[in-house]
Amino acid sequence: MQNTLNRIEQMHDSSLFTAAVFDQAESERIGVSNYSYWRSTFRTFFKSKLVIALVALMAAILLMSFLYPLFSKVDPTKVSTRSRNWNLRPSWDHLFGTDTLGRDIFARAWYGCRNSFLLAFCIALSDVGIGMIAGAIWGYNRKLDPIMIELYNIMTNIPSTVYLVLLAYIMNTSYLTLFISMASRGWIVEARFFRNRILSIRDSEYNIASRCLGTPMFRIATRNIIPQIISLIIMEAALCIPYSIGSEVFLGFVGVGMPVDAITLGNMVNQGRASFTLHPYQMLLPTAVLCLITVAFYIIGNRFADASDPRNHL
Amino acid sequence: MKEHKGPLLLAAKDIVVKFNLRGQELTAIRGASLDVYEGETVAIVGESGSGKSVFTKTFIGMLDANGKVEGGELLFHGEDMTRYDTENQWLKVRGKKIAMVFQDPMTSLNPVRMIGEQIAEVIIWHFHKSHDEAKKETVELLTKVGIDEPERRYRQYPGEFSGGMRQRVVIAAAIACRPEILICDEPTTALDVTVQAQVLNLIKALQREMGMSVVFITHDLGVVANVADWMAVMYAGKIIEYGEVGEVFHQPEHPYTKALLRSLPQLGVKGHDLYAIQGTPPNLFKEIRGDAFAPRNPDAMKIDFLEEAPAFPVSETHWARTWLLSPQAKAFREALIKKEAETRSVQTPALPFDYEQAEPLLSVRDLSVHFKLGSSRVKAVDHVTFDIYKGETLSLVGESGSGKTTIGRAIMSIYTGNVEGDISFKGRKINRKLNKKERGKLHMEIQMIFQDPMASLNDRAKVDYIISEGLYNYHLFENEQDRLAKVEKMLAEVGLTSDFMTRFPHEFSGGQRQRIGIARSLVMNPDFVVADEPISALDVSIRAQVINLLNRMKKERGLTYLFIAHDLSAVRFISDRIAVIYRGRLVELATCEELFSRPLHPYTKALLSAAPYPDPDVEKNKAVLSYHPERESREGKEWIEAFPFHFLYATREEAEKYVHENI
Amino acid sequence: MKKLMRMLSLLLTLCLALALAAPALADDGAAQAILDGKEYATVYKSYFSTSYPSLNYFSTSYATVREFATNCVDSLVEPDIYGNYTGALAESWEVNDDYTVWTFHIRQGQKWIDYTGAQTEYDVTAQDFVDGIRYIGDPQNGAYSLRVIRNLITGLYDYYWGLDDIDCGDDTETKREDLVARFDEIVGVKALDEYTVQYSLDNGAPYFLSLVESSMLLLPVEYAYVTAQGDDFAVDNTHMLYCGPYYVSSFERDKKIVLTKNPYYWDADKVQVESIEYQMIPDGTTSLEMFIRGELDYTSVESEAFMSLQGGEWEKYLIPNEFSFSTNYLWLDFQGANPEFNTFIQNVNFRRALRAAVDRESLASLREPMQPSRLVRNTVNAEGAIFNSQGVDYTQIPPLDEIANADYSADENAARAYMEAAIAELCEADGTIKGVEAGEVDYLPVIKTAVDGKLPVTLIYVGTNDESEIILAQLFEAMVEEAIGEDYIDVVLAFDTSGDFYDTVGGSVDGPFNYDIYWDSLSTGYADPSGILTRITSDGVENVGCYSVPEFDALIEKALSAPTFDERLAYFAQAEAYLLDNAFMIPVISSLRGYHMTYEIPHTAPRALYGSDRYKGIRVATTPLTLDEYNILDAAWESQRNAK
Amino acid sequence: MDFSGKVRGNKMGKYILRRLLRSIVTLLIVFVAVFMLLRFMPLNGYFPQEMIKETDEATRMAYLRNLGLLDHPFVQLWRFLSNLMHGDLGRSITVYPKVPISTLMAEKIPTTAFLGFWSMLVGIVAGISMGMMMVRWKNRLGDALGNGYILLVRAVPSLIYLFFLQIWVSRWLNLPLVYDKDIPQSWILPILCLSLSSVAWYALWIRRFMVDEENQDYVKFAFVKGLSRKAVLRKHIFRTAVIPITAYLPSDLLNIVAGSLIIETLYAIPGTGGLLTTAIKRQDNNLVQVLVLMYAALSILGVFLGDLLLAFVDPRIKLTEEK
Repeated sequence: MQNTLNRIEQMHDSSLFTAAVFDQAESERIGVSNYSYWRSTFRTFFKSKLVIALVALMAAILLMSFLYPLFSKVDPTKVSTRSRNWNLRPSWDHLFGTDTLGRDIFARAWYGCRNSFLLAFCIALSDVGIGMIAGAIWGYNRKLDPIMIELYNIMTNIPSTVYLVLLAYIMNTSYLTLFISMASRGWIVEARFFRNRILSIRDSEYNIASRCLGTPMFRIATRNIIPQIISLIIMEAALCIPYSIGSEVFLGFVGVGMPVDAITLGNMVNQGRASFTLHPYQMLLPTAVLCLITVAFYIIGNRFADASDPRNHL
Repeated sequence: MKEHKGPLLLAAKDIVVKFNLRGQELTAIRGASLDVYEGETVAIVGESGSGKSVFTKTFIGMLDANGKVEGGELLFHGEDMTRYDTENQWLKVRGKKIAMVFQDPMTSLNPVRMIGEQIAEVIIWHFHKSHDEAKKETVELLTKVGIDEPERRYRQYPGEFSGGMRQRVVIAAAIACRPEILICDEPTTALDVTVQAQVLNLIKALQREMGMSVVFITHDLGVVANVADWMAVMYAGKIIEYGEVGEVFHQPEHPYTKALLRSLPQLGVKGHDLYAIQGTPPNLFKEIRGDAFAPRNPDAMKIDFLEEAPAFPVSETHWARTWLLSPQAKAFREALIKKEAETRSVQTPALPFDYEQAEPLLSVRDLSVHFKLGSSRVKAVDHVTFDIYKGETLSLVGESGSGKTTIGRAIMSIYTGNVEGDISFKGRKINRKLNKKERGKLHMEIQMIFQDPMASLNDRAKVDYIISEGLYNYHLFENEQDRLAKVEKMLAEVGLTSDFMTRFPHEFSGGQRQRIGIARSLVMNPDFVVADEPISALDVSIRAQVINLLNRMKKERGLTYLFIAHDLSAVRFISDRIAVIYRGRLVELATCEELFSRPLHPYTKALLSAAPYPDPDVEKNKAVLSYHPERESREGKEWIEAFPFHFLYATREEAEKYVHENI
Repeated sequence: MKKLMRMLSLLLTLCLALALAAPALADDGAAQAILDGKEYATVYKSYFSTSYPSLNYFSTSYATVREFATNCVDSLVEPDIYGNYTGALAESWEVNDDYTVWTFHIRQGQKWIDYTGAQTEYDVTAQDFVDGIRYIGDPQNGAYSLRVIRNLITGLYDYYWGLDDIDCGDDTETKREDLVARFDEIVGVKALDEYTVQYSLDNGAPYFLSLVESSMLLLPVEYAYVTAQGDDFAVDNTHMLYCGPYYVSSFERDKKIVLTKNPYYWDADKVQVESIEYQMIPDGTTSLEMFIRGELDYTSVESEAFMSLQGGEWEKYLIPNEFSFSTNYLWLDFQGANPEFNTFIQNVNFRRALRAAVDRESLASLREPMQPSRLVRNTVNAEGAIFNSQGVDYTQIPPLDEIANADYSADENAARAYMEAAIAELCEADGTIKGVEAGEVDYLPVIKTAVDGKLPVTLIYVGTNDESEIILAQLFEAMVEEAIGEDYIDVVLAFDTSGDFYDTVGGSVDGPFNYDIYWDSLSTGYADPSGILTRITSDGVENVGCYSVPEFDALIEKALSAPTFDERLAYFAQAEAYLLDNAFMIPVISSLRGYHMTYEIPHTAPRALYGSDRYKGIRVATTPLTLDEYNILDAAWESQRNAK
Repeated sequence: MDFSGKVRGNKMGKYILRRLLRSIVTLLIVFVAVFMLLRFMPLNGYFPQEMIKETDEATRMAYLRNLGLLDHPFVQLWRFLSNLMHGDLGRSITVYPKVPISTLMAEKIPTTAFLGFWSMLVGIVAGISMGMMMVRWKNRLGDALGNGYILLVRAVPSLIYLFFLQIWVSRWLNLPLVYDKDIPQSWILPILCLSLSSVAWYALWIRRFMVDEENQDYVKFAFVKGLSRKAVLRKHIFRTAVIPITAYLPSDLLNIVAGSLIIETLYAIPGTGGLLTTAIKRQDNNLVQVLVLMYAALSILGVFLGDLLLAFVDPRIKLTEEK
């Protein structure tokens, strides 16, 4: 032991054993952790190559489905009166072939994508938007609780088909009807989801602190609540898209979906189904596009959900 | 001088543990060593993030998935456990040879399985015994850890047990295989003081009976003083001082240990600042050069910043990693000791608050608060009456669930509809429907400081906004510049610089966050502040900072505090009067010194006796009182002034009895 | 012209078939050889595609139920395999000279049987036929498609509406029971004795037997039983009685129906197949797949599926469907709210332009891609349905033959030429339509759109929201705009999505008229043109477009009061020709759909032209029938029929 | 903490009673809303299209009047409710004219419930095993396969894969294309198809709950006790994770009578699947009423029973009720 001490003694200059200058700032310099919620979320999100590929693909499909109708000269509703132009197999002229009346399926697919996307976006927007607002009101008002829970139980437990059919039937088929019938149900699920989140935010200490400071409701919403749930909003909206596209297909099958002359992916699949044995491409190609979109958004939504959970920020 | 009781059981040598966190490497343990001898208790003391928990987790191979032991040896029965690479090897040690008890008994047990099963399964698993045998042993174990009616309790679920009882069950499960080492990871932190004392006694008794070694992890020096034979002080992933408990307490050598002991409020002098450790603990993402504590040590030497000190022996049973023990630092050290002695001797306690002249600021009359829980109504606060005088600090002390926080929140008008009774501030009733103006005025006059610095700041808002929130609400500034100036000034007052303004709360340490929280409340210039356990979530080294800050603010701004706490140590230092609350009722109210010197109510006595005191000599010989009233009855009880300004809630006979006992 | 070509091609095909079957024709034995070479099954497995409500044959609108009933409740007469009427429950019948009184002699000793096949206490008597009319005469029983019968049988109209007035509360003086009791004196149907029933008609009906064949409403019913059952009557097979060649022995709602041979049937020897099993198969592709797997004895093959089987092993089994008496036509709205169209539609040239613009073969190829010309039909009444006493097809009676054989779209420029003629009459030189101002057309709830009062003429086509209808409409739009030119006409498509097409668009003379053009069909229901033509006079119930054609009405009047059946048909032909020549309605194609595959031997069952298929005498092989076999058997049948 | 059994029973009884009352009120509201809604639909909806063409207005009115459909809605409501009290569900109007609805239900429910029950069983067994497999091999192949399956079933519209399954799998395994109650082979595909989504559902939630539980302290404590991963998974994580699932079992069980529209159409199953859809489309008020009442009652009862069951299997629930 003594030896080591001696050795150390020899090693150091005794001037080192005098008072050092104390730096207040240095002592406070914590370790600012490099953690940033959004940066970590996106890093985790984009860590997977699959997600990058899907996001790129979806961006491409989205872009294409909105640009194609603007720039293409092919009219997706152009009917041929000559039966020789009907039901053509895929070729260079018609990449996806033509349908029963000689309309170009490739063009229809893009128009269909655009319309289905628009519908799905609207539904996502309203579901999540209304759901969030309703959830907030629900979360903030205890008296509403029993009513809302009962409403939730009813709306989620009566088979959704019944509900959709009833509404779609009362109101005639159109984009608006489909939108209303789907949006009028979707919000309650979202509302409950957001209610639970908002409830925990409501009772959190920082929110109570804001109340103690007399912060008005509006600022509480914009400063305390929305920033906390924005990632949930994005995720729920992403997951809404496959759901609404799927519902569109189902309602088409039941016969209360879109007007049949509307070009949507759901309609294309349902129409193609009738001629599946003879012209499988008429169903398969739109189906492939549709599945690609639903699967991609499902994965993107779920991965984003994982990524936005701070527990996964490793 | 003290010898080890038995042979060396476990030797951890230069353990290095690294975590991969968000793509960055964090060195949680930077070469820590510890020896555990048979039949002894070694306590590891450190603040959160010091690595004490991670360190012990390596003993049973339970590091999180992103952590890895990167260096060192872990010798147990001659085997280096760091080389274990299969789960099966660990299964032979874990639970059987080395067992562990976690901090929170509420979550340590599977809520949907009978507690008996959860103990018996260990026995069945490790000793391949039949169910009946295991059950028999389990019942014995339950008896051993002090659970009545073990046969019946066997079939109950954790939900039917109180926290202390659950911790007993957890301990029973941990000792079911008669392990050689029991690691207790802050086993009493989540418990109330009175229960804590009982659980500590149980652990000590079991250790004695079974001859186990106990590794005790805690941040509470009082607990260390109570249980440990040996103590190791951990800082920034390293053990910086190790020794026999008495020696370390009486003659701490490392500046950190010293500072830690000095900063305890029990040792503070009323009316003066506590000795406070500056700054915040270091960031383990970066490489640390020299003594990790040096940046926070005002009396650091130059060498502390350059090179890490070796373990200098203080005695045979005590060493510390500080250059102060180096012969070359002899002069510096002596000067230091002299300086310390001087500062300590000049402090005389401040005069007690003068209640004869005091005018009440806030009056609470017959306050009751009830909550709906399922279909039943629970009274959290039950007819509570007290006044707070202008300029005083009234502390509200009680165990968790006693209703103390509820009172605070009721005063803040956080509840609606479930509050009965009157709360008046400056003579005006405030628990009624107020108009916007009145409410605004009230918000400016009454503010609250919250318990959890992590939860009480909105982590998606910048510090600038957080502090300005109140200013925005009532537009308390002339222009943007004025606002910034106000925020800057406030930050400076709580000891933070203005460049923190643009940062987010998660970039700060707990203590810094709590100071931001205080700044947020005080920027409104309130007259009255409800401080809801503002220090209980903070690390020991930080607490003094915050206590000093609160005291300074009180002095400078003439504030009045309602200080809510469960911990008597800080309360004594900070408060003028103390109100003890038990199950929603005030049971005793007196000035600070009066209460400590002459506690009347048995619950107060139990509370005082159970509070850990950071001195092994005191702690090891203390008797813990307990208060378990058979039946809470309010019949005949009233609010009695037993001594001047000393109130008591009891029947006349009881009061007489209590007073008699104290004379 | 085209019609001629078609006839020729048909003839050619026939010749080819005959040539193939030449050896058979030579000794008439080839057909017999095929029949002898087959093994025969005793079960016939068929399917139905829509779920049907109950088995009540009086009130059902479901073809499936009508088919069950036709085979389970015997009618007075039935067609033989050549389509000539022979006695069924009636052994014989006579009719007076002006065809207003028909008397039937009922076969004796027949009993009603129940669903187990056991005979009940109830005999089949003349009264049962009277009670059938009694049942449908009560509005509360909701008889389906009652109009023709109600307007034909003496007194039934008054009886029916008398009861309805009582039910509505319009007539509070008469008691319901009293009126019901007076049924026998009011209504012209009488049981002369236990086994003789007599129908008295308001107008002469030489076609009455075809009505007996096709209408469910002239079937008998055991009134005592019906009364006993109350609302439960015919809700399933256990709540009704049978007297036909089969009875419903098993009934799984929406799944399966089994008809079993009635052992007590008077003609039981002729019934070859022991039981007929129907399964419900809602999906079109499934029935085809099941036929191919041998799980069904019959499947219809729609055009798409037909194409997919081409070139495969199943190609040789595809047999073309024979005929359809239903005609698709375009209804024109003469009182619509669209001022542009309303101005033009009154003009015969415009109507002819539309008629010429529709390429019938293109439309037909949607249903029959191989031989679309088979479907083209220019007349309302179907060819092959009505014959005069000389055996001349009604559609070939002058002047109707000219229209029937015309090819309207032969001249590609015809449509535009007609349109230009119309424009010359109706428009100013700058293209403004005379007397029409810009405005809005309100066809809500379907569509609301603006018109500018200038060329192109806006034509609003309204269809149902059905997929095939939409395709049809889209093709229509393309054809019309192509043939007439987009500068002259603008077709706007609108689809009613309410599901109540006739309610929102207009299916009755009283309006609404929320369309300019829509697509509909009429069917020749019995062997007389009156079935359709009397309904589409200017004040006819089917004249939903509300045209006013006095010339046509006058000819119809003449036809109805014509002394002989041949003269009657001649007047009818004149009337129809007038209507169609002026294009007041535009027939387009027949409703015939595609092909079928089957195990059934052709022409073994009664040839039911107007009513449902009858299975009495049907023979089912154990192997599917090839087209070759079909052609040979068909030719043999043809020659035998001609021989008769 | 100790309550005598009597007190507990009493409290529980009160709680159940209150919940039941609330449920009945909700049921009534739903029912009346649907009832009134149906009354506002156009009258022609009561007839199929061809019938409208073939009959005149007066005939149709007479028919409707006879069925009591022209009476005031409240009269109809009262009539329905009073009949209901006598156990008379009424008769179908348009879909199955005059067929007693009770007969209809007695015919259709057994078929649907039979298939539904088996598919539920398959769903639970396969779903839970799959979920456990996924947790056991978390982030490895088993997990990836399971996730892929869940992804496909949940993201791809069911109509699409059900259609392909029917066409291809039936050909591949040589199974009958349509359901027949006498041919057991024909049950396989419908049951399989019916269970596809519930397998995914159970697997997903079991996995999610188990992964959530994995981070709980008690699981760490179980590991610290020295139990192997397999034992911890089985004895601790699964036991806890399966509890929230049980709350859905009654709903699931009751909903087996609801059937699936798509699958029943594809396989020609004479069940209840498409019944409500058809009834709504055809405005068969009586049938819709009964069905809506039934579904609403089932769903509310399901949630209610789910809560009760949960309280029964989860020792945590009772306590929060009593504290």
